Amino acid sequence: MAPTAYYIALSGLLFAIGMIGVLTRRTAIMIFLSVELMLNAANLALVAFARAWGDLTAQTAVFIVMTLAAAEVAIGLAIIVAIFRKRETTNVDDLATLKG
Amino acid sequence: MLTVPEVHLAPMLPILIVLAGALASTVLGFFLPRRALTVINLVLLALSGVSMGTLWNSGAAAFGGALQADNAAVLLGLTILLGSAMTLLVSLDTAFRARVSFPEFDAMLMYAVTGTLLIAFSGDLITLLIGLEIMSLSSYVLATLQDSRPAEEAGLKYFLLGAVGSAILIYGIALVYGATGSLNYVGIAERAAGLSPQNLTILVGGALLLLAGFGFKVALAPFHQWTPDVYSGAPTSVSLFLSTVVKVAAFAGMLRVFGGALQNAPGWAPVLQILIAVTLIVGNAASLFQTNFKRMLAYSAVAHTGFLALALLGTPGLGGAAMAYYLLVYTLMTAAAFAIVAALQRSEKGMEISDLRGLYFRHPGYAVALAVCLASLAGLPPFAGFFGKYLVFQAALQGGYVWLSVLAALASVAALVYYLRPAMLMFMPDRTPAREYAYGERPATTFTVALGVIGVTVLGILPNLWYGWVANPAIWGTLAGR
Amino acid sequence: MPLYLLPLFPLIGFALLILFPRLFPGRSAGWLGSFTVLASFVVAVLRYLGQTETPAHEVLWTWLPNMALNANLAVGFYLDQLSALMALIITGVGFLIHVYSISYMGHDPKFVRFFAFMNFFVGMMLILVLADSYPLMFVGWEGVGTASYLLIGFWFSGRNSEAPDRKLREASDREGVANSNAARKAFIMNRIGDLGFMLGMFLLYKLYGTLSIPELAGRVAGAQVAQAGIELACLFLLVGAVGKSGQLPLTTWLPDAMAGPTPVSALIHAATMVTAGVYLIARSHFLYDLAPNASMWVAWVGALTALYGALSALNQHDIKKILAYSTVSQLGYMFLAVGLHAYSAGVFHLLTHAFFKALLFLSAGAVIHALHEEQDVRAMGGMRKFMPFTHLAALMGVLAIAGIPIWSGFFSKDAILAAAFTADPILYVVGLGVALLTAFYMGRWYFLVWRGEYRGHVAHPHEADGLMQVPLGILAALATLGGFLNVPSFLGGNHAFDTYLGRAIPLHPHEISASTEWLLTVLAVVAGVGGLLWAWAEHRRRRLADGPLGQVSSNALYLDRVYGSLFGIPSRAIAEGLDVVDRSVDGTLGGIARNSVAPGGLFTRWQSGFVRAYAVSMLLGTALIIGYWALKTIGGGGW
Amino acid sequence: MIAFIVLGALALVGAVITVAARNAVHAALGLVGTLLSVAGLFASLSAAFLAATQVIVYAGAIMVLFLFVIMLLNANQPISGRDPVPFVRELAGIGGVLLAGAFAVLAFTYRDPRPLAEGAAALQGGNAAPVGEVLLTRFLLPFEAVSILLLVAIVGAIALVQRPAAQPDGLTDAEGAALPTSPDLQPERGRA
Amino acid sequence: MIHLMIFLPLLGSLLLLATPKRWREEVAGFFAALTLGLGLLIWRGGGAELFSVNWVPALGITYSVALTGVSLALALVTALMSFIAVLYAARRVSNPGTMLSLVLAMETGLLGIFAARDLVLFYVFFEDALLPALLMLAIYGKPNRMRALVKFAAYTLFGSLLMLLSIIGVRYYGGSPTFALVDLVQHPVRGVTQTWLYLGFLAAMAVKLPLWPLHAWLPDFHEQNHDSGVPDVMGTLYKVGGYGLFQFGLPLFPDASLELRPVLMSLAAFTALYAAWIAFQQTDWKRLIAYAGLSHMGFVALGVFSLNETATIGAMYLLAFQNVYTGALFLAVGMLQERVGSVHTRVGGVMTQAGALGGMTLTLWLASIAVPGLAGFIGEFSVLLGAYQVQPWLAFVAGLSSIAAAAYALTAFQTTFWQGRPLGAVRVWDLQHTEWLVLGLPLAVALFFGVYSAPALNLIQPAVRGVLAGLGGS
Repeated sequence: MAPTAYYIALSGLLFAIGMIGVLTRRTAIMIFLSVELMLNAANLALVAFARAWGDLTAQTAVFIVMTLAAAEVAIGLAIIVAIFRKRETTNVDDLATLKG
Repeated sequence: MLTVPEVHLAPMLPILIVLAGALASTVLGFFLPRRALTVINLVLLALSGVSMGTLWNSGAAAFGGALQADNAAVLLGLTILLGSAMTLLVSLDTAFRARVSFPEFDAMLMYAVTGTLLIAFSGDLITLLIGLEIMSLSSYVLATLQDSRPAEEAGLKYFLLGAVGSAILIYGIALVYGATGSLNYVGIAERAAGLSPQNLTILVGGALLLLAGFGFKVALAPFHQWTPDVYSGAPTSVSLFLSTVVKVAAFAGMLRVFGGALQNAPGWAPVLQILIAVTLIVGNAASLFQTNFKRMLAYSAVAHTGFLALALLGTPGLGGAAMAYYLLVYTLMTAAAFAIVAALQRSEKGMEISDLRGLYFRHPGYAVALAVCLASLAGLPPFAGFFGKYLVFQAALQGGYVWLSVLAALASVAALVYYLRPAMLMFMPDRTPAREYAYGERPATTFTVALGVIGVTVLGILPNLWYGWVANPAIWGTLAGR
Repeated sequence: MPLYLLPLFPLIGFALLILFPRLFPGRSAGWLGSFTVLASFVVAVLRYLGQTETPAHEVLWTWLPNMALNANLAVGFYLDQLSALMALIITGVGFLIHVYSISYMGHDPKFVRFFAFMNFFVGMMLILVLADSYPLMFVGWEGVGTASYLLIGFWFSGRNSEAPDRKLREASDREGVANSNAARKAFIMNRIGDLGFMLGMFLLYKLYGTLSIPELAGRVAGAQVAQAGIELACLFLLVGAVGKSGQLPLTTWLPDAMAGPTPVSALIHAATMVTAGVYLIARSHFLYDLAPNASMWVAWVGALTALYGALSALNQHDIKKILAYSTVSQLGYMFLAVGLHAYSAGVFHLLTHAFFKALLFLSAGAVIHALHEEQDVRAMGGMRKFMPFTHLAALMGVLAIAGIPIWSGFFSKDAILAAAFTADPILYVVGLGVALLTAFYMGRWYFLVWRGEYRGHVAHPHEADGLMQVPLGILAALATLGGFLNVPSFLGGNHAFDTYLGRAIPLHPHEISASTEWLLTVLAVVAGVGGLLWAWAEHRRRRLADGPLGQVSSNALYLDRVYGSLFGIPSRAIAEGLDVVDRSVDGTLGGIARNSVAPGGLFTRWQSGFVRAYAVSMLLGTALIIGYWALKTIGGGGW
Repeated sequence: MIAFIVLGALALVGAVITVAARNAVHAALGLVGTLLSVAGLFASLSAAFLAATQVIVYAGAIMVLFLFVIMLLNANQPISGRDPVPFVRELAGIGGVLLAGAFAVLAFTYRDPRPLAEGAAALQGGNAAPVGEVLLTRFLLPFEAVSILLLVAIVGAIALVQRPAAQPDGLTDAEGAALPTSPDLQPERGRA
Repeated sequence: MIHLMIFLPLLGSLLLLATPKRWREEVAGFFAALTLGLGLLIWRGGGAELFSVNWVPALGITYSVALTGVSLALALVTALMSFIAVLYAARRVSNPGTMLSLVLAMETGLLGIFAARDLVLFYVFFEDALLPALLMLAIYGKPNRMRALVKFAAYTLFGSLLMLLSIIGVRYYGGSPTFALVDLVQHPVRGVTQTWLYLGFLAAMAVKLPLWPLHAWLPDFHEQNHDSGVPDVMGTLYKVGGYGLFQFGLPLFPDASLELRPVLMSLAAFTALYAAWIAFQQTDWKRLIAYAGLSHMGFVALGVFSLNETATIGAMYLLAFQNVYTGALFLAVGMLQERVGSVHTRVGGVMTQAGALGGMTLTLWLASIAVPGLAGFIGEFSVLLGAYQVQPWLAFVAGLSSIAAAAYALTAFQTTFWQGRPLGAVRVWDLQHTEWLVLGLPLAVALFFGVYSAPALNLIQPAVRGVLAGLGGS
């Protein structure tokens, strides 16, 4: 089997990519997708560690994190939709009136 | 065979009561007017407070330590309840003007409170995480609830950045787990002691990620940038809630994690001190140049985050006590200030600082109250803000962070300047017509303001009333639980 | 009779007059003022008569911390022959001048205030001379300074500032500005001297640990202190004396001080206050005896000032200015004397000078009065016809100051010249030359005012009234006969004055053969007579109006302008500069107050409103934190 | 090992597509790819139950929801025009590299606390039964609490999308006329 | 009794808000007079000994107060001047309720400062006095007061926060159980730490002295304050830096104060000269008096820093009584402004019509430029004499300012009160009613203590001896 370190490195890579996505994508949905990517990286790390410790709690934790993600998606998409209804845009750069 | 752990009702009673309030608002919202629900919720908050009081010194725990109702939890929980109650009171008067006077508002608020209590009572990282998420999600909704462009923009910003923040937090949890193989504070604290250097590296990495994640929740620079926008975009009563309750809860979580679980883990303190320094500079310097009072308060909230976080650098005994004292005082004065803004603002954008000119001659009561709050925020005796500052300085000094304390001192000079300008403007007579909402003074708000002002003054003259409770170092020695 | 009564009476008078001016209608204020001074005079006389060998020392109450030997310095009065003499002069001459003023100031709207100030002055002057410690003497010192300030500026808004007529009003305003400036100048220049006085006290305290004069006198003998210290202390005291007595280089205020009413000039700026410097040095004789160099400085300052005063007096046209410069010059004589440790001679000249200079000023005042405030000698002349009595008195004064035998000036000046001769021929020559010049300019003054034909504008100048004549008469008598108090031995006298004063101040009798004495005397007389003759000759040739040295003399050797450009202008410039600096020192704070400084703009630009920008800082922050940690791990650095 | 390499590569490719694809739908599909391969990795980490959940909940439910919203808001066209945030790509690149590098460093300092074989064995393949047992014993509280979270999600989503009407608070001015809401709030739109 | 004296004014100011308009003057005057009376009683009783109770036990903060020696003298002066300020405010300010209550509130803060024998308590009162001062400036100030406000507050807080740090440090590094002075002295901090802590403490005191270069708030504060000059009186009383240094600085940081003596003394001497010289350029009476006061404070600092007994006594004496005549001068300027409608120093000829006003102002001025026979002289002379024993040259530099003082004082006086009144200028009426008292009382005090200093010396001298003995200083 592959050592844990590999998995962690992989997850770290995924996390970094997700971050790049957050920064470079310009529509709310895409940014949100990238966040999902980061969450998955976290999950992957957790599961890998779970194996390393031979401990099921981490896997359970992952299960819960997935639920969190789902809930977040629900709220997030709701917000996005609500905004879209009023402005017909998902470009986050259009929402920059609050500043300074 | 499956053995369900012991489930004591007592430790979770406070949370359950609040939850009941949330559910009630959700369900009864179809039958009862919103104001009735608010009253019910206020009562429930009070009840929850009482039940919390019964937990004092009981050291009760449930779910195998996943939920611990130790004194720390009680003290922080009471602070949270106070802030929530003040929010509800203010919302009684201002929710309609802000167009958020419907049951869902209360429901979301109560859910958020549930989450915050969960954080304060949490015994392991997962509970903490869930608490944080409940709190955050409901806060996203609260910030967006108002049907206005600023609110929506605020909500979206809050949500996107918040999601990223939680992702970082979760990754941190993963690393910490990887290093210690445990998710509850006690286990982490125990294993953090004897670790091979490699996994210590991972542990510190996780700790730093947790720091970043929490840094977002409490608005430490450079994770603070959502704060001004969200506070100024959201309805003022919501800003009140976010700047008091949510921040208190986030700090409660930080106290649990860094004061408890990771207390003797190395590495995070030096980073935290850098973050604090940046926060102090950014927060104070930026608020010097605000022209909108509401937004200035938002920035000052950032600045205060810096002061509060100073307490984390002290020894848990002193630091925890300082933090607990400061949090209560901070809640009182910030809530009162926001309450006055909410009451007197013409538009949801809050009032410009220049609008405050001559307020003393139109609304003497509120003007004096606001002046007191600002003086307390600036840390002038005899108001409690002074002792808050004093305590965190003391904690930081005894932690050996002299340069940071000096920086904090200088920063609060700048703070004085920007608090002083509005405070003094209120007392300068002017000829121009009033630019604030004429019918703002109403019983509930007045009560809230009075509560804040009296509290700040009394705690300033007799700090022991509160500090006597929180001073005992034993409370903060066992943040991780036994 | 306790000593404190001496200053107390005039001060009571001052208090009454200044607090309840309305209680004293008409001339009653003048009488009250004169009476209080008379009362002090009586006390002084009684104390003088009851005087014993041992000086009287009466301590009142504790005053300054730690300034006596291991104790707090007390307020106390000290009466020895010197102070007794001074007290007599002050109260006696003072009383005469008070009486004179009743008539002279009779028509002034601020009659009451005038006498209040005069009383205040007398009181302060008495404190000065009776003080048992330098700080207390300093009280009187600055007190008389203040009094002189108030009295020089007595007409601070001009003499008819309420006049409805614009012309008069403007003239009066100009006069007011001039008077005020003169007063201020006097005070400030005195302050310069006072600083020296204070430093002297500080140093004395450092050396001997006390400022009480008797204690000092007691310790000076025994204490072992560096010679330089004593010399320096004496020089500091000299600075003080110079300031008060209008000696070089602080002399320019004294001529300006003539802006005050004439009795003031007579009392303060001729007879008493300006001699305080001489008194100070005589009082500190026990120090100067130990400080030869400092004493030499004193002598030279005196000699040069005498010369300076005489030269400046040559071509003045203000009847009082001439007398003022002559005062400067005569004070120089006194300094010369005390500088040569001939204290008795100096004090004796002080005495005679008090008589004849007061006399001259008062008679000048009478003339001014008669000519309705006309002060230019070119617009006078032939006054002899209009006011014979005053003329006679004035003549006595002129003869006295010119040093004509049997008149008082002759004896006192002679003693000084003798002392100078023994000490240093150059000083003697200077002194002799000054004597000549003195005789000349006084002669000029006399001929221009009293002889020749009348050039005035007033139709019929009237003779002074009785109230003014009585003091004139008494003073004339004193100026004439005062000299016989101290007839030198070679003239068959017994140095009565010297022996009296000798009880307080040890004498340094100079050994000169009687023949030399005679020679010196003759020379002095020749100088005096020669000067007068020279003036008379000029008078015959009608060329007296503008005396020798022309502008140089009438501008007092341009000393004022030099000071102005040397100190006045620069200090103003510096003040201006400092002010500018001080206002701009806190520009940044002001900027913050006005909410407009750069750094804040930085943060607001960072807060650009784009959520992704916020994400950038968040995630970069995270990356940096973790990166820092990773690097530290690679570096294997500890945590 | 092979499994790891293959799946890891796939995951990375998917991730890159997610981040880089101009068309939103492609990006979403790329994410699906990543999620699936992560599920595979779960399996290879002896977390069978999680793998299944990953496929069903994530790749299934959540991504469908995403796609649905993308279509609804037809947000699939990429946004053109210059980026208002300066240097964002460069900064993102630097930050990403830094982050990835740092994580790699941290990862390779990790030493397994116990032999992997043991650990894997102790997991009992991570089947539903053991996981469920943990969930109902040691994670009882989180398990319950998550339900609150979901409730919040539901109520919040509804409240956001269907903004209810504001209820007057009976505040009146001097004349007793009801006071309006803040002027800068635009009047409520008729709801769908 | 002492507690009553401290908090009576505060009580009064709170009561004042409740009393009907027409009674406010009387009530305020009553409370101010009562406080003064209490002070005199305490004086007659030989001062109030140390009284100490725990305030915040958990933090070792105590409520320790005492009114003896120097602090009693200063407290008495404070009470007196507050009373006079109340008198004048009641007469001059229309509807003075707010100002009166602020004055009283500030009086409590000031009395507390002088009475406090616990560092934190001292700090608390120190800041409490700030608020009323700010409010007075804000409510009654001149158009561009905001700048003055910000400067005033910022300078003050800059100092006091550093002081707060060193307060904490003093207890922490010294390991004293409480912040009470007695305990702190028992547990001294040594070495370089002490120096650093002293610098922190000094920051606050230097601002409040004020000492160059931390003085910039002073002129603006006075210039922008209300014309009546009542707030200026309180502001003058608020210059407590010298007292703080004496009461707390010297006992707590003996080595440091000995070590820094030359530097600090030169700063002080420079301040004295610098201020006097600038004052010469001022054409605004309030700025002028402000700089004059600054110059006096230079003398005070010189005395305290010199650690010489005579000089320290003089410094305290000067500190106490400059409040009297400087404050009275501000009020005199207020009267001048009321009459000619300006505080410019080129009005001219006022004394031709208002003799008493001019005379009193002149006498106060003379007191302020230390003409002997008035209270100013004793202090200044002792300071200079003492300082000369330590640093002759610095004493000389400071002494130079006495010349400059004569220059600025007499110039301003002359161009305002002397010389001709401009044709057609408003007619100036002379002192009336309470104004006589308002100027006369301080004048009498200044005169009395200039001639007969024993009562004050008996308070000050033993206290100074005690402190310096503990210091073992020269």
